[in-house]
Amino acid sequence: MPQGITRRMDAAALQTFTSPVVLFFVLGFLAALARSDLAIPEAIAKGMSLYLMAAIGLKGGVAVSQSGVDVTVGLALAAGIGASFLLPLMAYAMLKGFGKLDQLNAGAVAAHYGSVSVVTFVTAVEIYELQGIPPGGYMVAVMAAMETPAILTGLLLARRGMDRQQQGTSELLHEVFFNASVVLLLGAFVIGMIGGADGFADVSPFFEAGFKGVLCLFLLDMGLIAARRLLDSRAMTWRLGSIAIALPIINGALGTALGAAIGLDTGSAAALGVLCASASYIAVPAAMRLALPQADPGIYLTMSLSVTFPFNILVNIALIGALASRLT
Amino acid sequence: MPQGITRRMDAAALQTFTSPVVLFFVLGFLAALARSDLAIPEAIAKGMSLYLMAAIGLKGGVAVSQSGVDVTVGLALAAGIGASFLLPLMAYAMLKGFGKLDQLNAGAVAAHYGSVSVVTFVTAVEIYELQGIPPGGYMVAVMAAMETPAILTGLLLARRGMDRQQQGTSELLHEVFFNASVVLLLGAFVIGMIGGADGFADVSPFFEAGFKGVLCLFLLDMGLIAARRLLDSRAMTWRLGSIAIALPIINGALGTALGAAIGLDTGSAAALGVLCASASYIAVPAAMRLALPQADPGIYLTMSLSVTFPFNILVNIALIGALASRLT
Amino acid sequence: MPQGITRRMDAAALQTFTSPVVLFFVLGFLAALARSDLAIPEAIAKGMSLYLMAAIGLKGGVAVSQSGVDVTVGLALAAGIGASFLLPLMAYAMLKGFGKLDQLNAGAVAAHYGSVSVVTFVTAVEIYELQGIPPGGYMVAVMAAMETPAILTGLLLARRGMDRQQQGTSELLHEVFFNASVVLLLGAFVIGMIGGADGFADVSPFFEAGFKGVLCLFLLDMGLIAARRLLDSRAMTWRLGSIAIALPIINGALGTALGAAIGLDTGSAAALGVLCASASYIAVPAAMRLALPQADPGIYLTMSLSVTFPFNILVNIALIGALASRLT
Amino acid sequence: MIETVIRKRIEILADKVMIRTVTDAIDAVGITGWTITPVDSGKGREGRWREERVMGTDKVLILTIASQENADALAEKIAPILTSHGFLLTMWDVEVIRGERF
Amino acid sequence: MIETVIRKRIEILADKVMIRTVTDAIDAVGITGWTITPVDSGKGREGRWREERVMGTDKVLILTIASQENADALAEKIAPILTSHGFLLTMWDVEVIRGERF
Amino acid sequence: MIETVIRKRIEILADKVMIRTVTDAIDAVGITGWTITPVDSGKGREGRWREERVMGTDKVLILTIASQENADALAEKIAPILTSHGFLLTMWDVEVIRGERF
Ligand SMILES: Nc1ncnc2c1ncn2[C@@H]1O[C@H](COP(=O)(O)O)[C@@H](O)[C@H]1O
Ligand SMILES: Nc1ncnc2c1ncn2[C@@H]1O[C@H](COP(=O)(O)O)[C@@H](O)[C@H]1O
Ligand SMILES: Nc1ncnc2c1ncn2[C@@H]1O[C@H](COP(=O)(O)O)[C@@H](O)[C@H]1O
Ligand code: NA
Ligand code: NA
Ligand code: NA
Repeated sequence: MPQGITRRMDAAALQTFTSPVVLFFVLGFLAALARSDLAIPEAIAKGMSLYLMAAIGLKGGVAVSQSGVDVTVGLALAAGIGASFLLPLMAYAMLKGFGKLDQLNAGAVAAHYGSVSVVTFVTAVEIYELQGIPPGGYMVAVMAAMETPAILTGLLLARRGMDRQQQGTSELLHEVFFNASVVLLLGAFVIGMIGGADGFADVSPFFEAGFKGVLCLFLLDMGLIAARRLLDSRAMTWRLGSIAIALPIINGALGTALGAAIGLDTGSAAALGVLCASASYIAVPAAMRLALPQADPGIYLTMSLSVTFPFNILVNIALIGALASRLT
Repeated sequence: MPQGITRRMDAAALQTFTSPVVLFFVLGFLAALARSDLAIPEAIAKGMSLYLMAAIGLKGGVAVSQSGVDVTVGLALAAGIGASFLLPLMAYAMLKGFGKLDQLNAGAVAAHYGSVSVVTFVTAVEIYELQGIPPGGYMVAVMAAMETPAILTGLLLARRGMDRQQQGTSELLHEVFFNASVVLLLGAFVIGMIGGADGFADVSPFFEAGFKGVLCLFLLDMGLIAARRLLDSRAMTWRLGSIAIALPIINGALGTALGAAIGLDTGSAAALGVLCASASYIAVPAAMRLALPQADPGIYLTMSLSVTFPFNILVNIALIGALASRLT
Repeated sequence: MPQGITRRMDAAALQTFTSPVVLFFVLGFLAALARSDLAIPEAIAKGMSLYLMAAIGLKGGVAVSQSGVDVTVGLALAAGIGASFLLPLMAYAMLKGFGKLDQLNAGAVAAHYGSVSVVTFVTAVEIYELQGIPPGGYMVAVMAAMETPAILTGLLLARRGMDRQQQGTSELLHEVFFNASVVLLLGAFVIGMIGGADGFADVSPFFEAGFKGVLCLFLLDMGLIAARRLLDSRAMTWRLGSIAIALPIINGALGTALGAAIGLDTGSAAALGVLCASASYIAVPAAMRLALPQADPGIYLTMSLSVTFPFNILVNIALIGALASRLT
Repeated sequence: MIETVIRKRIEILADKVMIRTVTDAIDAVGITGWTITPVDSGKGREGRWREERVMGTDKVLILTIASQENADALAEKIAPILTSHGFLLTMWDVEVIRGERF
Repeated sequence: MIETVIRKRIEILADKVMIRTVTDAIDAVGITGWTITPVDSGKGREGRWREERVMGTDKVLILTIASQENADALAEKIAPILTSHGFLLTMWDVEVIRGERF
Repeated sequence: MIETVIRKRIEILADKVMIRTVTDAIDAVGITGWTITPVDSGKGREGRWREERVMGTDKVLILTIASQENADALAEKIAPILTSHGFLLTMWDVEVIRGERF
């Protein structure tokens, strides 16, 4: 690796570990490992996640209202949707082969890795902005578009060769297209586009100035939850743990390369990489409880939330940023 | 209508529909109609409503501490209290006649229309400030004073000719005078008057800068709740739906005219109109569950929350503003 | 008393009573005495207390990252820890003698008075900053260090001469060292030290600008809770009520004198006084339910929360500030 | 084996604004205590309700353990508002450990 | 003395995303209503869960009062998803005041 | 008709700080699981409490389904802290569908 890149990665890693956002995540993780009773009320955590989604949606919409929509945006959307459909395939192969999961659980886990984690994306945007490589506002729309295709692929994989169960299919499709985060992200995005920078000025003290602080507290909570789930988990094996680290590295690299290939700027290519690398722990688990109730949440939630999520926050976002800088 | 007014109304309507505050309400309404599972935790929604009341109370108190109290304020208070006592009479007649409700339910619904909706008022203030016709700070006190007289009129109407039920009367009177929103609004108002602009400076980043953003999320939630109630409702008829639109138009016009007649400035006259036009969905329903438990919440909550409230936010605030500009 | 001091105390008292923070507390207290149904959802209150602890911890850490750590900081820590260990002894004597409590309850109450109230501290910092005597940032670490030693003293007193109960001891020690507020305060403190002023800049709109407003709403809630507990309480006597006022006066004076003796600046000496004067109503009650379940929460919570806490907020913070000005 | 006593467990679904009325009745007939648990949503003759906490029209479950006599007295006392307010009261026998105080 | 009737009280622990399925079944067999109460955490064959409200994978208790026949009909109807989704259904007899409408 | 088995339903009202102690006891006697539901407020010998969630001194209901033997074992094991901590334990028979695993 050329020296410039190495130095850059060092700086990025340092920045990661002095950022309050990341430090609060570490605090939560350590507090839970020490079995502290620190806990954020669930209503507050839920409220913060809604706030973050509304804010990021608005911000993206305002950005697009200014930059306009061009062919790059269309390409990024297509790339994201395609990745979400296809990434579960490789994940499934690894999970069944090396991971020794049965078809059902392998399909369920694969769906999580094709979909995205909003908070990982938001944290990455913060870090990339600090590093001077802000992703384009339209990446918010790409994120919303990537939430659900993977669910369909995961289900097809899990149910392959089985009698197609009818029960719950219509609820599922509905859940997939009108789930809370898709509606809120896209809704706020459209509001941002309609209102533009002028409309946003009024609400920006709330949605912009407060953003990083809320993200700190939310990541504190996610650290607590991720570590507690790790402690309570019964179903984790070293094989699954390894996959939960290997997949974000591979998917992140593929996503970043894809972004660079279709001509995205550095920040946006990195953001696409992060979206591919991240695993859902909100939209997809809810869908799985509906459609694949026999799959074990102790496997898919622990992998995505307790291993992949921390790995992305602490290590992989910086790696992907460095890779994107190199490729674009 | 002279061209100037028409143009003004167009501009106002446009402003209404590009305001993020209103757009978030529309988003919530549509999401619920699409049966999305988007929901704001009730504790968060309740917290936001307390925040909004504290903030509007403080702001009004600070404004009055600077402008002082004069005869106009006294007139506005008297007008508001009088309207709250009397508006239920006309509503009752319409509800029993055209609406075909029995005495009990007609009285219960009438109480709601004499009282006020804090959020409708707050939204109107935001919109009128954008239009350059800010209502006076004392209108907050008028609002607090208008919350409860209508409850008494409504109960008298509902119980006319019946053996006066004793049970619950003392609880009711207590509920009427010390209900949460009256206490918080007036309490914050007094704190604002004592602290003045200096005392407020310290807390204004929280109560002022965050205000519009919180209002956005709160209206998102009210949109969700209003639409869901409409979907779940069994008791609505086209007659009641029509009344729920006619009453705010008529009461709004009467209130605005009254405001103009007693010499209020444009914004304050419009605000009085909005108060008369709005229907309570917090203080009054709770009082009705206590005092008229046999009345059907499916009627009064659906009318006030799911029909009148959206109508006021989307259409009537703009209409009343235009009327006030004409009359003053 | 020399005239200068008297005038200063008058000014301080006045400032106390026109500060929105204190006025909201009074509003809550009065609303609950009037049996209003005003209530802040518990999740929101809990969320606000976490926010306040994170913010005060961060602020202290940033301050120390700039001022550095010197021998004064070490002395202040030692003084605080020593006071927390020793103050329960005098309290215990008063509670058993004058207060007529049995050994068990006297020990439990004594533990509360040796420990500290975070919100009392935070309110004092706000008031002292207004008065131009800001306490040092390291006092946050002193506060965190003072939370738990008193619990050990209190337990020893309560269980003196009894068969040492084994059950629950390990849970208790764990609770004592990893309880939520210690972890969050110290964790945020360390994050503040690592991030320094630069790292804090990003999150300061949330943690700094919002601070006083959140404190207002939190004190509103504490006023409600304190007064409601007073109304519901059965176990309070005039003797216990007197002790709940005498102890903060005595402990506050001792703490302030100690602070002056070890060379703290005016604000920090006053802050040490406030820490000694304040009584815990979060960490210690939870520990007592674990370790001394037979002790009556109706006694210890009512004394610390409903008498000492309001007395400190309304009167004693100002007294201690005046004393510190005199002694340093 | 631990000895148990048989008591009535009574659960009343009531409007939050009516809590005071119900708990006053419990106190009045001499029952030693009660416990209130939250309710999210429901459906009855008047249709579905949910998210009423925002409006303050939500409900709670009030649970109390009582002797047979006290339970009967409470039922008697509370029957009128059961009907007028549409409350729901169910009760059944339970074993209580160290329950002599109820 | 107040007259009571005997009814079945049925409580179903179910995933929040499945509420609709359960309440539709309740409505379908003709039971007049239901009430939903919140659940914080739990432990079962799949290990401990808590703080799932943040992830949207939390559970609720669905409570309904029904006649013996309706209760049996509901149990019959809901049995398949009980097994596949790991729901928990318990039911017992309770006295209901003015309970003719159930 | 769906076959049901009879099991004990045990509900324990306990301080939140004591959850661990209770659930450890449940695990220790070999019961397969438990479920925790929130509590808002209450009144007992020590007077009324409410809004204790802010202070961290609030209570929860711990609910577990067990066989008669396991229920007895749990009652035995938990009796000492019932008295010292003022917990409330009630239990009764319920029908459980597909409940062989409890
Ligand atoms: N008779 C009762 N019925 C229901 N709950 C009770 C009863 N007595 C006490 N409780 C609950 O148990 C808690 C502790 O009671 P105690 O140990 O009497 O202070 C109270 O705060 C109530 O929540
Ligand atoms: N059969 C039932 N089972 C359980 N809860 C019910 C039942 N019927 C009514 N409820 C509850 O009682 C409330 C009032 O019912 P109603 O008086 O019929 O409107 C409803 O909103 C439900 O929460
Ligand atoms: N014996 C039990 N008693 C009470 N609740 C239980 C019991 N077993 C399981 N549960 C609850 O049912 C959920 C699902 O259980 P399972 O299907 O065994 O994973 C658990 O998470 C608990 O909340
Ligand atoms: Na992904
Ligand atoms: Na009105
Ligand atoms: Na102290």
